[in-house]
Amino acid sequence: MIRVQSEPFDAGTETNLFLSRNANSGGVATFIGQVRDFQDQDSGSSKTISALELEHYPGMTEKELERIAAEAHTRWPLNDILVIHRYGRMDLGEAIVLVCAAATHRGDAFSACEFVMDWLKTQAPFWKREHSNTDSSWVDAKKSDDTRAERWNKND
Amino acid sequence: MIRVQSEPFDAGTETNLFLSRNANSGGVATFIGQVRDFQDQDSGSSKTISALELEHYPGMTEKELERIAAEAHTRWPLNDILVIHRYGRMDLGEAIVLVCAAATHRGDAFSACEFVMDWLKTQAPFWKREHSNTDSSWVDAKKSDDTRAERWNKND
Amino acid sequence: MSLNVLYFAWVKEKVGTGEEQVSPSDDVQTVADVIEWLKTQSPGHADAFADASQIRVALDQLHVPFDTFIGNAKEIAFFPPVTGGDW
Amino acid sequence: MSLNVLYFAWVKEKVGTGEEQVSPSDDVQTVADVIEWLKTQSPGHADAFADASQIRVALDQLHVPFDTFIGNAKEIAFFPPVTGGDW
Repeated sequence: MIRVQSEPFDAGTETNLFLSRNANSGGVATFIGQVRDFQDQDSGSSKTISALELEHYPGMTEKELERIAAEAHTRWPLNDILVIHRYGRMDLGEAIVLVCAAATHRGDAFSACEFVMDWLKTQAPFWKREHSNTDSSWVDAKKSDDTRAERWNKND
Repeated sequence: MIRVQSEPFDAGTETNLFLSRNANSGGVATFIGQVRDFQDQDSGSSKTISALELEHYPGMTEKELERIAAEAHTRWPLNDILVIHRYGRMDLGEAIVLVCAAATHRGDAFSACEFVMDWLKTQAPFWKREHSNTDSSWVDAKKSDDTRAERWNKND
Repeated sequence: MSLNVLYFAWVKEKVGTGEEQVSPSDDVQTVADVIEWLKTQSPGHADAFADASQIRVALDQLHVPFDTFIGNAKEIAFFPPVTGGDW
Repeated sequence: MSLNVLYFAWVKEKVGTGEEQVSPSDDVQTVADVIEWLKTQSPGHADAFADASQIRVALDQLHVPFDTFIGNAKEIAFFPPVTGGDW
């Protein structure tokens, strides 16, 4: 199931719902990406990031996420996949994305979950803008995301 | 943090607590193993499994899990690891194990979470007994678990 | 040819609008042709497409390379490489 | 030598107890020696250790191979290969 929404969601509640929908799967791997508290880590920077905003391409986003989830289903024996992704403005500590993959064998669940995250990061049409105390600016794409996504091609 | 307990735990609530403890980590990978509803899948079998029981080695279990978590911390830059593992009798659909790994980069979180699960499955002293409508019996270890655990040695 | 053109993120800001309907001449056949044609429409367009290596394209909501023919597509979107959370 | 011996899972069931205190003679020096000595203690012990390839050992709560010397260890545990959930 794919959900793209601006409203906050509760990662724990969604995980529990996914678990009970998949009582016939032994293993569930999940990934949660949250707006991290930058101040703790980028202590060298004078910029204080207070929020971030994700613009997206309504319609295409859903299609891309459906396509990525379908691709995961063709690659691994999975019972279910859930992707919840937010857009719009988000505050520190809020969940941005939740991916859950349910499978009989944990290796399949882990691989599918990581695959969905890697493809999502390079192919789902989201663009991040950081709001700080001084300005707001678009964030550049990361080469490391391309590298991670490409790993999944090599194995074909 | 390591917790070994006979009481049921709520995977979603524990995940949320872990997320809020790790607001400075962008990414959290988790794995939940639950007592799956066997009837849906092993339809060829006449045996109906109703519950399972995990015996463990009090004291050593905690030490092994601490050792595995510490090993994960030496291998990947992680902010936090949580392992909750139950022992005793568990009903269908109940969570047996939860592993959470928090990191700045998702690849580290995924690897650490999968590593902890793989080592846990071969090294943490748990023994599973299945209760069915006809009998109860100890479950044999799986060769596939050894193979998965050994992968982490090869990369050293 | 009649195309609905969408712009996102800083491409939208440079062009000055998020959406416009365009009708280039018939010799505009590929994505690359559309980009060259759009660059002539305003200084904002020219600025947005000045470094085409920074532009990604979706045709009818599918990622495509620049040499793709427009064909019967109804919608084309231009945007920077996608970005998400920090992890 | 005085050792606290623990048994788990079907090893415990075959031996008939989960814990016992033993004091083998001084020529019992390694884990393998302890196993051979235990096999002489009762038919249940002999049955539990009949196929030693199915037995795993922890010495003072650390996994060890059969050729490990007991040394000053206080606790030895015998059990089948560990097992967990289905996933």
